[in-house]
Amino acid sequence: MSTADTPRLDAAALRADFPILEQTIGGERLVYLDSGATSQKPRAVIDAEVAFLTHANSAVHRGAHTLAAEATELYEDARATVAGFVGAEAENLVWTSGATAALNLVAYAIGNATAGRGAPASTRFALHPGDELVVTETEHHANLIPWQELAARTGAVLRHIPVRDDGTLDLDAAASVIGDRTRVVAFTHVSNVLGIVNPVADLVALARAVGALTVLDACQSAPHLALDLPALGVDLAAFSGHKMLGPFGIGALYGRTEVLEALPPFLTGGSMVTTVTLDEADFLPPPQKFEAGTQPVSQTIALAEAVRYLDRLGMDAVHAHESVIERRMMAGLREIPGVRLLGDAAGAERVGIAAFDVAGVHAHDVGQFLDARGVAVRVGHHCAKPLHARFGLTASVRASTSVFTTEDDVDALLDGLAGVRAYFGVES
Amino acid sequence: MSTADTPRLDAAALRADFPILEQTIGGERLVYLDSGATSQKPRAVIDAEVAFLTHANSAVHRGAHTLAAEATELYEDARATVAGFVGAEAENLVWTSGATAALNLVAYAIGNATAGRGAPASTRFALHPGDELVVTETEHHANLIPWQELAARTGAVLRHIPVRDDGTLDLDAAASVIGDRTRVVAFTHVSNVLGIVNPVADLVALARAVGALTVLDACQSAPHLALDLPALGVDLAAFSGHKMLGPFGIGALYGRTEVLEALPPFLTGGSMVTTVTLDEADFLPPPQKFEAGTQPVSQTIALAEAVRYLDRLGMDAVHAHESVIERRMMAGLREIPGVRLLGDAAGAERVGIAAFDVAGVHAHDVGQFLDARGVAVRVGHHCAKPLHARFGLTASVRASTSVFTTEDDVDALLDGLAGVRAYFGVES
Amino acid sequence: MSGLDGLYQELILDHSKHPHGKGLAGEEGRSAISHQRNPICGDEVSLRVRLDEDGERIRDVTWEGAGCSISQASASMLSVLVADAAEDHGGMPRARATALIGGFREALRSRGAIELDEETFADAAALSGVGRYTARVKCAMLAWVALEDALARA
Amino acid sequence: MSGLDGLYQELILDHSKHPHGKGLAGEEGRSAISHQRNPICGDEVSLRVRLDEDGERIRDVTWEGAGCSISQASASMLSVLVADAAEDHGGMPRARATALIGGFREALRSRGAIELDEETFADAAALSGVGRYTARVKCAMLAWVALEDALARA
Ligand SMILES: Cc1ncc(COP(=O)(O)O)c(C=O)c1O
Ligand SMILES: Cc1ncc(COP(=O)(O)O)c(C=O)c1O
Repeated sequence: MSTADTPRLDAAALRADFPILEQTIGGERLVYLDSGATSQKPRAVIDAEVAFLTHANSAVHRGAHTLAAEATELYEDARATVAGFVGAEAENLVWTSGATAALNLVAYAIGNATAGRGAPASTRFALHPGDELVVTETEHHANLIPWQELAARTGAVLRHIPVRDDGTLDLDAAASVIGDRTRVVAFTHVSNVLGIVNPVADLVALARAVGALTVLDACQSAPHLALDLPALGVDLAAFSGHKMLGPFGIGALYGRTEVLEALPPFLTGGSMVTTVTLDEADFLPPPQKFEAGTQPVSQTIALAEAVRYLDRLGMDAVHAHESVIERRMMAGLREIPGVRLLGDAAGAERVGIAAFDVAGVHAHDVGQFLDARGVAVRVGHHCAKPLHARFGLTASVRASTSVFTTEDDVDALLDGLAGVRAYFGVES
Repeated sequence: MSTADTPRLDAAALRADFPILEQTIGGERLVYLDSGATSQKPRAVIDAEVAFLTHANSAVHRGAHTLAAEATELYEDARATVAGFVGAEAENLVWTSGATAALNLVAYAIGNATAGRGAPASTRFALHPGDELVVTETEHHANLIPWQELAARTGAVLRHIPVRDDGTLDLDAAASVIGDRTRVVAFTHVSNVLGIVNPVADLVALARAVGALTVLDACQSAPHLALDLPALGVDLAAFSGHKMLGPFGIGALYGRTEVLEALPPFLTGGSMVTTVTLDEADFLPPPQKFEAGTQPVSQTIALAEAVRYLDRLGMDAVHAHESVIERRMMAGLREIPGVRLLGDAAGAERVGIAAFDVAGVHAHDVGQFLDARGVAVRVGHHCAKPLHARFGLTASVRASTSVFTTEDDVDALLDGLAGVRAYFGVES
Repeated sequence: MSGLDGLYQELILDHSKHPHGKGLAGEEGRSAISHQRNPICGDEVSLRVRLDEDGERIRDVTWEGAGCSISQASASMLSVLVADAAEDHGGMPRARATALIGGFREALRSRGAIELDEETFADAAALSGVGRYTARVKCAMLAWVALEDALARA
Repeated sequence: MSGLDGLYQELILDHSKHPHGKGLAGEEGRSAISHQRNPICGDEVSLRVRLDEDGERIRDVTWEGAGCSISQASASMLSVLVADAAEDHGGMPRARATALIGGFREALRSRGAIELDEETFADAAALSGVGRYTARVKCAMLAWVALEDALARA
């Protein structure tokens, strides 16, 4: 889309929608650059949850009284709204408590298929010793350790697609890692450290060619890019509400119909069954099959409000705005002596995430120094230890944007960083 | 405690704390008798969550900026508060998304131990073909199906302790069901259908005698009784926040230290690891070991506020009040022609839950009829199908109380029921 | 008619107390059976459809089941609807049944916006009010879904 | 002193730039090593304690590690504290070390309520300010926990 066509977004004005931004941190204006960890919530989202709790609060799918019926309608409407936001139908969206839970769901469901559970169709997911699971070196621990554990439980082998020095995936290597033994290819859409958008179409093509299941971690794309998961062609995808202006405790697993139908259930309990005897249970069709127990109803409703908020802004406008911010941020960071950007691939498609190392000053100290100026960034390995090891680091500093991030915010970050090495007595 | 000593509770006054109760349902005062499914939230709980979201919202255990540090403190304080509410130390309380997730955690962790995962100490949990898991006939599906699935995956055998006609557990049978092969005894503290308090001490003694692990479903006791889980002597216990005036999406697993230390992890991902390479991960000690991914921080804080609210009332006062209500309700129900109570054991210790059948009128119709009078009850099998089958039913009507339930509420229920059979043309 | 009496119309209570077509007919000629269950309340219906030889017209619909007055009345009304067509025209055409099921579903899911037409749906038109009670729509649909399923197998 | 300068006192920055006791001494005589890691930021310290023959007095504490200025300074200050005691009295008694670790932990966990006494903690007293930054307490504790652990094994 050309810039002329792209709707504009007035980030400075949007700040007023986010009550937490009215705060000062030690007297300084709050510059929140940690949306990659969790986003702040606009008033509309908070209000939607409170309105539900004070007017319709009830468990869903379980009763006939007025509140229960109203809650059930709101809950299913929320499902359709959030599914629509990622281009999907309601029946392809499973509520989970977050992306970690969604990715574990997939790994455990495959483990259950391997143990002979599920419909006859589940056998297609059963793993055999020597079968391979493929991830990338850029994965968040949430899309890595569940596969390590699945491999360990089943005798499958975990392999990985390496990352190049510039932060892009090595697609040549991918073509040789993904092969006849590959059963699952799980990869992130956008690295939560590098901010680089991975080539989904290429990876899906490689996986499809060998009949492997594709699992997309959409945690860092859903808040920043217009998504059409069916068009991306992945079998399954996970994302978290709290990273996209919604509440904690809610996320989703998207799945293609035949995949969700064939996968065995993961969590079991109430509201996901048809008949139950003391000895065995039969399960509802998806998505209910995967939604055991009382659902986080108020959170689904708040998340629906969050995606309506994003939809009103327009995801193209969000992405265009965040790209402007990201480019200013990256350009500014490149110019600060001693700052080394992680994954600074020329011309890569990116979201507003920048991770970097400051020579001679530990990430924790950089973060503390910035915090004293009201600038909130994340420091550490951002749950991507292997990727940090790849770049020879144990920790980095990460600044990440949201719809309300302004150029002033970026400048506050850059101004702060300009002084950090001097403060800690490191010659430049 | 004698009635003279018991602090009193003014339920009618408490109604003002619950904004949702200001509503009318089709012009009628809302008589909410469905707290067994999910409780309503006092204003203090809603406000606590909003205050967090607008002042300290951040991910926890991951950063050094002011909001993150504040959120982490509030989160860990909440853990200590909720742990204290059930008589436990903070390190013995694992946050989960709810009781269903907590019970699945235990069943899957045992499955993982069986697959050779976890510390050397985990082998004590490994199941072998012929090992037995024991539940009761009164279980909610959440404490039944995870064990069915674990049995099916491992070759263990699932057995059950039967319930007597009066709703009490058959302890003689329990003594013969629990034997040398028993590895786990999982049972509910209070049945969510019958409201009867099960004899925890007897079951723990039987399980201990054979070295079996005990798992208590405390969903329906935590909101109504003063709990001291360590004193009850169970190894593990689960409960849900949304049933005890707290929000959806948060619950807890209590565990004895050595049990939590020895159990392998369940969900894996960020924030629960020490070192991670592309090939393997090491895990933090409990409770973090079980808390993968971004935690529902705002919900933990709201749940802490809920238990502070209950603590201010005093759980002895809560129980005393609900007992008065329960006795009035049971007595009234016994007198309505055609009403059959489920589990009406003489002299049983109970909480404020009454389930019943109305001869000739389907539970759904009873519920609808009551709803038209503003009385919200639950109809169906309440996720306890085997127990309903035991009583020859597929569905029943359930009325359940909370701290704000008044004698007027009970009378509204009883008045409504008095007319239900005539309305549906059933001769009495 | 509003409120409870709009849902439980006299006709509905009558059908539920004195149901038509209850008791499964024998498996004679071309026929198929479908079992449907509402997982929320445990209501079930087993419904048998019997067709003429070339499978084009429905001879009758019989059923067995336990459930709330809405689900029982709905099954009974469906049975009558088919029986009347059989009397008048030697059986309800398959396509007509499919259209009726579709129309019924649409009305019930309309949250009260669409009224069922008495001319077309006969007694079953009294179930229009169920649309306003979303939690009860499944009860009313149970037998109709069973017929749809049975027809697909017959 | 408040704000950032209350946390990063001159003394702390000095120690972190010119750390004492850095570089593990040889495994001579009675000694034990402990590796500690802060899982949040990945900081690590390996610390060796060497004792006199009867295991009652600490001869020295040496360490190796990477981390933030707080964790580095804290390890350095701990090393100096032990070294001074060794010079003055032929080694810090084990019990004294345990008491110091306990006192240090208590002050750091007090959220700023307890100030570390310079007389007792020497340069490490400058770490008092860390207590107000709960996220940094683990950084300051790292070497001290390592000493506690090493002593338990020695
Ligand atoms: C006795 C009992 N156990 C377990 C559960 C499951 O709890 P949740 O649905 O909150 O996970 C419930 C409530 O639904 C219950 O009443
Ligand atoms: C790329 C990526 N994947 C997965 C996750 C895990 O999401 P959550 O912690 O919300 O479960 C995160 C965020 O923590 C992430 O950034």
